[in-house]
Amino acid sequence: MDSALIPEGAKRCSFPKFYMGIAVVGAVVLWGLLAWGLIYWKGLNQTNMNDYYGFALWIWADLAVIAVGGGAFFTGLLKYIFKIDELKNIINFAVIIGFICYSSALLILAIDIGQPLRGWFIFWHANVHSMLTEVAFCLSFYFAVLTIEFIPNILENRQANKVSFFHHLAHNMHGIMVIFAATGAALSFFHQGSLGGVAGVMFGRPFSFREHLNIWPYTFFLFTWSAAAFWPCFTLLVTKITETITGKKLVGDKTVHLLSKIAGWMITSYIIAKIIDTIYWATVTAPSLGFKWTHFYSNNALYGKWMLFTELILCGVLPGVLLIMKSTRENSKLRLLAIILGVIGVCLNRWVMVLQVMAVPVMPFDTWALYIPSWQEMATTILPVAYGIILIALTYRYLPVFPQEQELNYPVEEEAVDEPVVAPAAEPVAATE
Amino acid sequence: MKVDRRSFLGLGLGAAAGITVSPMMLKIMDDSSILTQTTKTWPWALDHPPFDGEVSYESSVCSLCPGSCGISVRKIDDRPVKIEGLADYPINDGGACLHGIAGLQYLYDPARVKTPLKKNGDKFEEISWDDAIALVAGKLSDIRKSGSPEKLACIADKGQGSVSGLFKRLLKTFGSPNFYTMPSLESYLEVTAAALHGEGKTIGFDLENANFVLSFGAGIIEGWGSPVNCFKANASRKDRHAKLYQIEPRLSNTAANADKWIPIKPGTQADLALGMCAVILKNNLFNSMATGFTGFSKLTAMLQKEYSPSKTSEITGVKAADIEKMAISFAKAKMPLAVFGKGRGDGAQSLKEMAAVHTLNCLVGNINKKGGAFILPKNDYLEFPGESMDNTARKGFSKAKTGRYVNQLVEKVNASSKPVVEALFVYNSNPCYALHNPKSVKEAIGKIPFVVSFSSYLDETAMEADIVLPSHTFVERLEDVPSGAGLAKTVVGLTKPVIEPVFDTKNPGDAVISIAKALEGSIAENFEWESYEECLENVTSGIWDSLSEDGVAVISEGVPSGFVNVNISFIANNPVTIQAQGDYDLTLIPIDNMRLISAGTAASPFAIKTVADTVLKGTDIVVEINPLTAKGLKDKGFATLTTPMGTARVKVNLNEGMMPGVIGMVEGLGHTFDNKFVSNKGVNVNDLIGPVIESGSGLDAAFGIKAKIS
Amino acid sequence: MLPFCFEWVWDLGHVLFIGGLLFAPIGILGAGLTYCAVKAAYETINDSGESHH
Amino acid sequence: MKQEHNKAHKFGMVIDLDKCTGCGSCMVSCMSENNVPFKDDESDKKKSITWMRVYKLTNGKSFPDTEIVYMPRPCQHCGGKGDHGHSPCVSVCPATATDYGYDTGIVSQIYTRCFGCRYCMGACPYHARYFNWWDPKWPEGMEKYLSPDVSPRMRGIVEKCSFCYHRYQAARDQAYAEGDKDNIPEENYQTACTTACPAGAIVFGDLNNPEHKVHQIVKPDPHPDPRNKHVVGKSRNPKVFRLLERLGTNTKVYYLSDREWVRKQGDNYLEGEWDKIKNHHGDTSHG
Repeated sequence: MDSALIPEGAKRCSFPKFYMGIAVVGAVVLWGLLAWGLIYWKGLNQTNMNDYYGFALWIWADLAVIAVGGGAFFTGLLKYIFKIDELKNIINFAVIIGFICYSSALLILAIDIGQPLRGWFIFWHANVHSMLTEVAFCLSFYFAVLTIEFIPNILENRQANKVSFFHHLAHNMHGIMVIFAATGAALSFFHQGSLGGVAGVMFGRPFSFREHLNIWPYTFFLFTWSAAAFWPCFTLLVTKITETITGKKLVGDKTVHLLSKIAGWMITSYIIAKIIDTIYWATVTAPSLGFKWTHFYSNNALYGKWMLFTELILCGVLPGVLLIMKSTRENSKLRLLAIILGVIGVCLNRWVMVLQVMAVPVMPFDTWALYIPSWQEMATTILPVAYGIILIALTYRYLPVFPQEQELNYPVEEEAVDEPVVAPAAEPVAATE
Repeated sequence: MKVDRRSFLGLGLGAAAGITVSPMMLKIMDDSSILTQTTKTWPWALDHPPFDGEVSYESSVCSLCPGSCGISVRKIDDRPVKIEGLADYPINDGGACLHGIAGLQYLYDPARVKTPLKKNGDKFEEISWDDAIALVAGKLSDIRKSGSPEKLACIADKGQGSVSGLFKRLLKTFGSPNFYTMPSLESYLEVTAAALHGEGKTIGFDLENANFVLSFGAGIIEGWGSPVNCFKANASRKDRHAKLYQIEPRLSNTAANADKWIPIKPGTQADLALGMCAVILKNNLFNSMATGFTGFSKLTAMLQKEYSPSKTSEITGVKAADIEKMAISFAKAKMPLAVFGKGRGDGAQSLKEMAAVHTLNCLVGNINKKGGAFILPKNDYLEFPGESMDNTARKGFSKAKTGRYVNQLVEKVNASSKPVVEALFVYNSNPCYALHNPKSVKEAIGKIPFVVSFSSYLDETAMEADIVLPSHTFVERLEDVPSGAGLAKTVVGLTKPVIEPVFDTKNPGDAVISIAKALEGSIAENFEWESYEECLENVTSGIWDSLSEDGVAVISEGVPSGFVNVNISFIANNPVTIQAQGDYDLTLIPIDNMRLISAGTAASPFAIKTVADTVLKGTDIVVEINPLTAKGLKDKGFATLTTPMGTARVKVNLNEGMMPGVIGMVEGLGHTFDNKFVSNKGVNVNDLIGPVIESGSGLDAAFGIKAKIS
Repeated sequence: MLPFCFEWVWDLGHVLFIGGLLFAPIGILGAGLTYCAVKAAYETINDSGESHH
Repeated sequence: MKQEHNKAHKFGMVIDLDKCTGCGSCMVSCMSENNVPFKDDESDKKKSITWMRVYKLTNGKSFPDTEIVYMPRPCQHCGGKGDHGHSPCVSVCPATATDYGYDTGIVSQIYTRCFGCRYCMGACPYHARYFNWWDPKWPEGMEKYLSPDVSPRMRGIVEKCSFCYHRYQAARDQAYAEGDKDNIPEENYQTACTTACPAGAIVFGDLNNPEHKVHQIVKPDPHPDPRNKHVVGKSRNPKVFRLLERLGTNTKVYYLSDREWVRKQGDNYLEGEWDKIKNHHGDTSHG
């Protein structure tokens, strides 16, 4: 039915099968939209956030998707600026993942604010001292960059490409992509950092507060660094999931190994910096404010030292080492383990920097505040995941996303048999977290 | 085809780009933010922002509690918007309590009675004032014609003031002696004064000057007496270097603020006071005048036998050495003052306890001395003209009262199969909530064929009435407000209407006058005023100039002079100490919390909002219990509290400030009328406690009840 | 926020921040896109670009 | 610029915790002065708007040695590190909806500017900021008591104590009308909580004005604390402390207590640190 839209030579599953799958995920999207509608209609009382938890579940999701979606900017940087050509095999997919992550982040911000109609005040009445202003600026423009990077890929669709103007436009955009990529890299650097700064500048919150390097707290650089370090894990994970579902090999081993290697070194260097930062915070910053570091990990039901261990060692040092060593890196099972741990690690870091910050008592007579999100919050947090799955499915079906698909799957002559099972993930894989 | 698509796409993109850069976008964005600027936008929210207008201030007096504070009402045009304390007012000098400040919420209370109501089956229907008055008068005439006018009874919140005076006058000229007041500190002060100093007197405590206050559980900053006055006296304590010792089972706010907290077993305050008297007598630390007290030697002998420090210690749980030390420092203090009236002083009290505590005052000789206890004449500034009574009235009025206090009235009504009371007036009080075992009160009221409620709100008692005659609230009404409540001075304030009545309500004084007039004959003759206003001016003529000009008349101030007779034989006979009902291991006691109101009126939405989540959580009441006592119970967990009167589901607050073996439950929750902001929250502690009548005094003296919790 | 508006302050923060993070990206992205679009339109009309694959 | 700074007011408060009875008058006075809404259930204190909140503190000891103190907590009107006006909340607000008044020291909140991102709430360690999770709704007729001096807030925005800024405006207008615009008499500008307090526990005034009672009680040190350069305005009265002073928030609400355990609850201290610090409390005067 839609064969005219499917890239030339690509094998895709049947139309009904595909859209059955989309419908299943679409139901989740509808659930999320319902929650979103309720939140807009009735207000944020639909959530379980409160005056202690002004930032909660979906702000964590926001930070997490931006962290793992950082791949787009870093891939762009490496490919267009540092000219690592091998990355052309994954750049399209990285851009799509980035696009999903950033559009999700913006979506979450739009749901999160109490007066959505006034959202533009952040541009119009900008406070240049606020980290959040920086976040909003860079996030919006970086999303524009991602859209620009995504457009040529869309225009490469078989039908769109037939339109002469689109064909030329795509070609021209490719031509000056280096400018966009450079702008994007700069913007992304700043907003990854300013997201870290959001927590780091809160000098009233000794758990997240970090001392300053000029105007930026250390968390600024740690966030940028961690996003650059962990995106390959996520990109590889989503690729792996897509490969599993489609039953095809989509990205060549060489590219995968290169990405893994980049991830390994970045994670390791990041985690060293993070450990130094943590030690400095625990032994200098916190004590200077009257806190023993254990204060932040005791007397409550959830946040214990295990969390610190998990974040730094289990999901930091371990994946770093696994990905640095050639033998483990090129062992597909251990590599999968490492990239999963990596994704968990960076998400956990963002969780800690959002939710634990709010939970920790600061006044001596205050107590730990724990909160459980409402279904509306969960639904609107899952909404981007479902939307991401649909977008990946659609782009995979209709756009030439993976340049290596042909050579990896149909190396010699076309084998018309063995129609691969292409069903978009019905089970909620953590595709866009 | 190709051209079409291309031009279509081009058109679309062009249009999108055009709209984006056109001023329309700016306009839409600008409008969108204006749309969110005011609450007017939201139809479900406020209709309009508050109107501005000319600012003015009006002085009045708050009559929500016996405190009688001066208030200043800020108005915008004719709209009152804020109540504040009135500066330089002799009682509160600018201070105000949260209930008074929230007073305007009572004006617009969702539970207000907006027009006279008549019970029809289970439902109320609205009727006109004329019909309502005619109905009441008709019913009363029938009762009178049947020859037993004494079967008309009235329960009022207090016995003072001209409106109560009108009720009394109506009953008297109708032919009934059955005028009752709800228990209040004022009534207890009179009872105690009567027992020790003779009838017609009351007691005032000079807290502002005393330098050693020994409070036997009086919640000096929990709403006892005239709350704001007490707050001020307490706050000045620090500057005056005066001491406060607080004796009660729980670390109340007063105890926490005091110099010393002496935990004591519930209900044994009388014994401690007597034990201290014994120490004072033994050590010859009493005032020489004391030997002249009636019953002095008897008391000395009794105390030596029954109240040695060790014995007292055993009863009260206070260390013997502490009792001696405390008694000696009290007796040696320059201006000692012992204060009684547990909690707010308006709950159940035992005369033994009050008399024993006051005996301490008498023994150390601080009666009518600066910083001591003042024996004042009962506030009697009203000059009602003498009543003319017909035969029926005289006959009925000369009969004995059905009971001494409201409790006995309830008991008698419930005990008899024939109607003891044919008609009941309830004025400004809520016995179906505020008395112990309200279920039995409701039962009694249900047995009375005709009940008329003079209330501003459809509260628990008004719900049981046959006719509700809605009253103005204190910001709509004119009324004289005499202070009582243990103040060291006597002040009468004037409550003035600061706003036109919001609903079809009347001043209760006017309602009484209308009823009297409708009854015609000799009754009407006694009410020949055009209106309540005229009546008020008439009966307060002695102080009217001062009232109308200054809004207040100070009747007595400073240390009273003159000899005071002291008779301590009541206490010398060592009446029996009240025991808690039941035989469970623990004792449940009511807790007074300044942010709630224990009497009939419910707290305002604002006041409820300030209540801590360790007192009320959702719709669950939280009880205080010492961790040692709460075996197996978890903090913030649910538990079942059982007393001989009933059970309640409660939440638990493990509290080190509670004496082991005691459970504390706050008073003032568990209202059931129609106001979602204050009602159906928690339980009414009175539901769990039954009255225990003190022999001799006839008072309900139940300080608590035995209980178990699991 | 536009320069000369009532909230604008001529200090380093505003110039760097608003200039660098608001107007610079708008300028670069806008100019880049316009360039691509205009060039593509020109190429389409003249059909001077590479023909279809 | 420097001279103007000296002229500026710095309104602040000192609360005597030994006098405070926890009665709640300040809370209710604040609510009715500032058109604070209420709802059916206000027992979830994390969703209950109380600009002035009274905390109950205990000394943690068991019966019968336990003690209680009540601590009223309005917005602390932080001056931020070094008292330069970068309060924790002001510096983070993306839309300049909350601002520091250099002429008053008051942290303002512009309700119509706030779009409800709640970053300021996260930044405030005192939980002094409240979000309107619901539309404000008054029972029928009750909206008639709303004051025109303070606009009612819409849902979806943050609100907090303003030190009754409208009362400052009124006092300033009066001073202008009387021709002496720099002289606002102490009694002309008092917050609603201060005037309501029946115990007289709250003293409000200009910390920069030596004639004001609040200055006389607090005796603020104009120099940075030699132990922590971020801290300015530390009290030279050994019985006066500020909440979380070590964070460098430089609050303008001071607390007074004779009791050591109460003063210790004002901040966080490492083990053994308090014993060293308490003796230095209020000793940093520079003459």
